[in-house]
Amino acid sequence: MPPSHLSHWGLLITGDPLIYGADASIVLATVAIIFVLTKYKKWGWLWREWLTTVDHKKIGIMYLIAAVLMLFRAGVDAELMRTQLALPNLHVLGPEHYDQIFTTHGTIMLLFMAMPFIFALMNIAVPLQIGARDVAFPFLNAISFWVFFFAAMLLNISFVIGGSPDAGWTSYAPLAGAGFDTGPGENFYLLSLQITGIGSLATGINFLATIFKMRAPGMKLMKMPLFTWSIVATSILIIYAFPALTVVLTLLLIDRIAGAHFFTIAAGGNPMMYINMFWIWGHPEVYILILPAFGVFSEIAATFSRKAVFGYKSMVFSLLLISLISYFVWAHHFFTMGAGAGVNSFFAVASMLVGIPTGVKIFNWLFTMFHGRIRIKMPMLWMLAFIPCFTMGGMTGVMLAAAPADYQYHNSYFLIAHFHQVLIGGTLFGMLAAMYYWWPKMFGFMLNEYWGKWAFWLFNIGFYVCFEPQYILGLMGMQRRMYTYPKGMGWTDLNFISTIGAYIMGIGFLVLVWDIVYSIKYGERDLTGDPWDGRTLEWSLPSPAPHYNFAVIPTITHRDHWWELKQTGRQDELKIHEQDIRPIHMPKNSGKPFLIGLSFFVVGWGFVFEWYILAVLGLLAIFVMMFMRSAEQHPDYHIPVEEVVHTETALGRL
Amino acid sequence: MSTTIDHTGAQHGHDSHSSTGAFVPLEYSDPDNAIKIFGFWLFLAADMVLFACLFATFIVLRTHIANGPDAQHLFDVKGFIEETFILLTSSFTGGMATFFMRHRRVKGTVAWLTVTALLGMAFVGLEITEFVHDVGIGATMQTSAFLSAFFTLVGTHGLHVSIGIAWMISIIVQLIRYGITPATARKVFIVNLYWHFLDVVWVFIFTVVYIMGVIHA
Amino acid sequence: MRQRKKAKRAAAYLAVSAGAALLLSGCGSQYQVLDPAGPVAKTELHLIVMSALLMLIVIIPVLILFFYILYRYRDKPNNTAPYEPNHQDSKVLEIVWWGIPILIVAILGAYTIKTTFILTKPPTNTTPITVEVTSMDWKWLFQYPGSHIATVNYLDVPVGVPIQFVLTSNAPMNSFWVPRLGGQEYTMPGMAMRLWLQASYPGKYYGHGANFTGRGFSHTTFYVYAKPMPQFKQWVQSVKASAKPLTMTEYKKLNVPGIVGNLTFSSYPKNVFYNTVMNDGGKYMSSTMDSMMAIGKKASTSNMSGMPGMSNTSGSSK
Amino acid sequence: MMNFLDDDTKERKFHEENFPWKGIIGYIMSIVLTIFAFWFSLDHVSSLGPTLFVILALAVLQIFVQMFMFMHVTESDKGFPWQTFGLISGLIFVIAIVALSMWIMTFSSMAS
Ligand code: HEA
Ligand code: HEA
Ligand code: CUA
Ligand SMILES: [Cu+2]
Repeated sequence: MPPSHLSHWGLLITGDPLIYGADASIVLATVAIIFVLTKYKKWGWLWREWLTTVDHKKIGIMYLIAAVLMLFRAGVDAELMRTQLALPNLHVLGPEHYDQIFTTHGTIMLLFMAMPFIFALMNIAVPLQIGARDVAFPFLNAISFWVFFFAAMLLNISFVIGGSPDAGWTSYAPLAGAGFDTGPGENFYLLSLQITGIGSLATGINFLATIFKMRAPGMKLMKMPLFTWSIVATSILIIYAFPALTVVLTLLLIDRIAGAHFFTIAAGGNPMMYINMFWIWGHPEVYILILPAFGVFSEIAATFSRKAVFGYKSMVFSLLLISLISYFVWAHHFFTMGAGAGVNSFFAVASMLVGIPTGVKIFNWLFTMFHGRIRIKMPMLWMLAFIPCFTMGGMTGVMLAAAPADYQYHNSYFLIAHFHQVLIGGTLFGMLAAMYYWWPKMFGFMLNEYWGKWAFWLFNIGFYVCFEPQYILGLMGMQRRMYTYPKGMGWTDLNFISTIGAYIMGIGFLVLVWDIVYSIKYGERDLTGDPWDGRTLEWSLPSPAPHYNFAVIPTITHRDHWWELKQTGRQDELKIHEQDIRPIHMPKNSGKPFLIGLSFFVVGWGFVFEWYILAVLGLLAIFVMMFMRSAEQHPDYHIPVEEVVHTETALGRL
Repeated sequence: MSTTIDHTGAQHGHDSHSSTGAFVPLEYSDPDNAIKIFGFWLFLAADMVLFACLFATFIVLRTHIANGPDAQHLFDVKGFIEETFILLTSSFTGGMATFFMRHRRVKGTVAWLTVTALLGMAFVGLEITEFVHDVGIGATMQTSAFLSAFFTLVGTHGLHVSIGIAWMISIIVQLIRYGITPATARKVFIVNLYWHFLDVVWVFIFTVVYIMGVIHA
Repeated sequence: MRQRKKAKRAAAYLAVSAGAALLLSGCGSQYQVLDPAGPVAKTELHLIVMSALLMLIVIIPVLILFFYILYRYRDKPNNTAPYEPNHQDSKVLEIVWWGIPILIVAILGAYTIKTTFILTKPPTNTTPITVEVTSMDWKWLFQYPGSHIATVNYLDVPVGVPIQFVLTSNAPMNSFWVPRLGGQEYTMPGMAMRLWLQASYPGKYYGHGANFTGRGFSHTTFYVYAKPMPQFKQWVQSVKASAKPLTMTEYKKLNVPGIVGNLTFSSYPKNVFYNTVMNDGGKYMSSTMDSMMAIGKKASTSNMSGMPGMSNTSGSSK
Repeated sequence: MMNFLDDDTKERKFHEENFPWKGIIGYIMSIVLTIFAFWFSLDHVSSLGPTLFVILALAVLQIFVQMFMFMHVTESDKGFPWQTFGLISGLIFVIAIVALSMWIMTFSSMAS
């Protein structure tokens, strides 16, 4: 019989302690930030050094901070879900809330946690690795960041104003169409994804242009570090996948606010086309999330085994092969749509094929360690945890790819377990490994190993406790996206265990945050610029690198150039001589990217609540700023030789 | 271009463009420019996928006419033939603008760009007329899935063309003010890349949407 | 050293016994997917087991290699293992780890394709019965075109007879899943999808919507009662005799989003299933037309062939 | 293949034209192809299947006309003109999207 809470339909978001809590914490945090900035007179600093920066390293740091904050936000969602599911028939969350929370959990984790985390690493490492002074389009890079940032704000604010989206991160029509989902919640999803998608696309273009056109002399493609190669593959996927997201979101938005019939049930609309097009983007998207992690692991495995990467060429080839094949597998997300045995067979086999190049990478990493000398520092520890975890997750992926078997796993907790195992064991472990690895390069000090290990073990053990039981739950017939479940299905024990695991992970995350806080205070300084005995160019620079990166652009002769020089005692080749220094051409800071991001927020807001005048004003503001930018005659300046000399002398490099 | 300056985007070969004495077009003369042109090509690749998705949607929905008109009854053959020749011609005039730009002839460049923009306006005008007519007979986006897809695909192309026109005008203004410099040369080149690309998209629109629409319902 | 070995042995013992316990208890009916009650689920379980074994062939060596390398090549002061910082290529090894996975994928792929095609056909040759399934917000309507009765949130089926489910939705898409009988298939508005299932033993089987449909989704449970043919026929007779009919008004009431218990009806409005499919876009889907026709032709006891519009639309598919 | 990947230091030559031959030829070609497509389809020269094939082939030819005659697709300041790689891979994906979507959406129903 209908539980009472199913009878009311309003989208009022009052009367709920959760929301009040969120309201209060938002207000408190805002007040606190304003207070601190004012008290210490930091507004000017904030604007000059951060909000207007076009420096890839600072943009990277801002992405990183945003990603960690979003990990927390979506992690709290996860803890809430697991609390609700700990026991049968609980009512910590009603269905309305639960639906909103798994939607925001999935959406934020993928688009506002994992993506910015990846962009953080790209920004921080790629220009340094290829010997460039910045990315190809620094101004555009800043726009990408602010567009992402304000899109994230737009989605997060929905929790307290207007209501969160509640149709899943996949947001299938017609459930998410105007016919079944009224109110602004779903609009928040559509607009925030649309806006951040624009930023992601620009980032993909930016980095591909950077890598193809701005490498230091001598760095042929086959001499590039593997992380940079992984960003080539990722950028290609971004460029070809994100337009599909743009289209599918636009069409659904047109359906919702203009009454068109792309995906409605009426007037010939075809909801299956939504599913199809969503996954044209959605599947490549999950490889966009994993490939940078693969790149990171290649760097770390080599560095901490003191050995060149095994099978460099086949590492490169497999990256490119994965991005190619990943475009031909999307229908494996809807094998059960019944598109025909031929279709299912094609996409099943294509999906399995991805396992081959991925496996090659796994074996190459193992053989990078083979005959090496493995130092287990924090980055390596995360790398080591990745191998078994991701391999298992990939294996269950291949099991899902067997189409008729998927009829039994689809939308069950088996699937939930698969994708958390690859997303956490692959992407998140990779991002955390990279954070530990490049942290000294970003900030000039190391993260503490003692607390790092605690965070690591808690997070890892928590992971297995949380997600392995979910495979079995799936085989026991438990579906995803149920806000509660009945007694007597045999699901109780495993759910309870899973919840305990989630809590352990939560504690692990808190320890990780503590590690950062502790290290800011007590962290060991990195004075050499090369704390890990690194192999690639970024480690030849001081930590943190000066804002122009390289006073003199080096000429590259080897793969792992820096390691090679160290091995042969030729570090001096990278030493800077005063007579080589020239004025350096750099882009100026600009407030426009921030304002453009803000305008996008206004546009988004206007569409969410269908206040079109506001939306049009926002769009106009964007066009005006773009036009002003195009008319700007001197968006850049030169750093005079004296200043470079001065900086380099202070760093002790002259 | 001073060779004593290290450019952000110019670590390699920044002073080599004239070393062999070979012809290098102005828009490529500065390495930063070459990067921007490459970046724009990448944007076009992405835009291509965007249109592919719209085409796929249209093809899937083209027979879903609900209670509205079908393609055969809606499309005006004469109208889209006109539109086609106007746009093809504008692609040619855009190409001429690039040619004159490469010969550093400001007046010619401006003139050809102006003709191109005018042809573009004529195209958009015809398209708006067509849409207004359709809406007048009750064939709107809300009528059927077929019409939703039709207006969105063709409208997206039209929007691209309109943005191209505004962009061209701003470049014409800059050409008049600053003459042909590496920066304006690059802008002329890029806007024409965009323009030719839209021409290709239109070729597919008239083939897949219009011709296929009128030859079989 | 010795201590560590002991600990390892203990761990190994634990792992093995845990695995064994799982496998043994895995035959309990709680592990629904692993405990098939019909030929379709059995075929799928075969593929599942086969794929799991193939994956084990890979994962075990990977894990062994991983722990061995980690142990052997640690950076310890007096580690005697060889150290070759430039050991970075091996044709033979590369061929091995491109080759073996290709082989495994070939085997699994072939088996997958075979199974995919097998499952499009009825599991056995016995004359099938047809059940038309409509997912609504948030309930399941089952219609028996053969006997013209209808049920909500539960259904009875005969044992040993293939059942042709014809699936549609007149609300957001859902997915029809009875794990012990076989895998799921989406129920979509404007579509008539077909799914073959069959129960081998009498019993009560859990079924649930598997695709999220909004607030009431967690309550889209239904049960399948499989009984021997005579009892099934008896049940049909008693429904026909004692239940009330499903009127159009009643049907519209069912359509209102909400949750209801089990319901039984002795008849239902003519063509309501067909009209639901067609009005929601089915008229554009040539395959839907085909499958509606096929139901008319194949299902022995169907009343579909007499439907208005069937004969003149079926030819238009291209 | 690996050599081709590494060919990014060689200076490329651009072709300088004194008369816009390419543009004019390109324009004529595009007009001719279009007229041919209109005539072939609108005058019902052939039956439906071949017509579709012919007009699609003509449209593909038009891509090449624009690419080579107007867009200078092979030009690059140095090394390999990577945009051609971008366009070719893009075309693969475009064809994949359109063709596979059509295949999926025709729903050759699962059961028989
Ligand atoms: C980082 C993200 C990530 C990654 C890397 C993967 C990797 C893979 N995924 Fe996963 N997947 C997701 C994220 C990811 N997935 C998400 C988020 C969903 C669900 C979305 C939703 O519905 O909400 C999903 C869903 C999903 C489905 C849909 C299931 C369903 O909805 O019913 C399928 C089906 O085929 C699938 C398959 C695969 C395969 C074959 C791989 C392969 O790439 C794995 C390759 C790796 C290996 C195979 C291991 C290493 C290989 C060897 C050691 C060599 C030997 C290998 C062989 C012999 C094969 N995934
Ligand atoms: C990178 C992506 C990513 C990551 C890292 C995670 C991390 C986690 N996920 Fe998530 N998940 C998804 C992506 C991800 N997930 C996606 C895409 C979906 C599908 C959504 C959909 O269906 O639409 C999903 C769905 C999903 C479900 C299924 C919901 C359902 O279908 O009903 C569950 C249930 O257990 C779950 C759990 C968890 C847990 C416990 C974590 C843990 O790893 C989280 C660890 C915790 C933290 C990092 C923060 C810790 C916070 C605190 C310490 C604060 C303490 C506060 C309290 C205890 C209240 N996730
Ligand atoms: Cu499902 Cu058409
Ligand atoms: Cu996928």
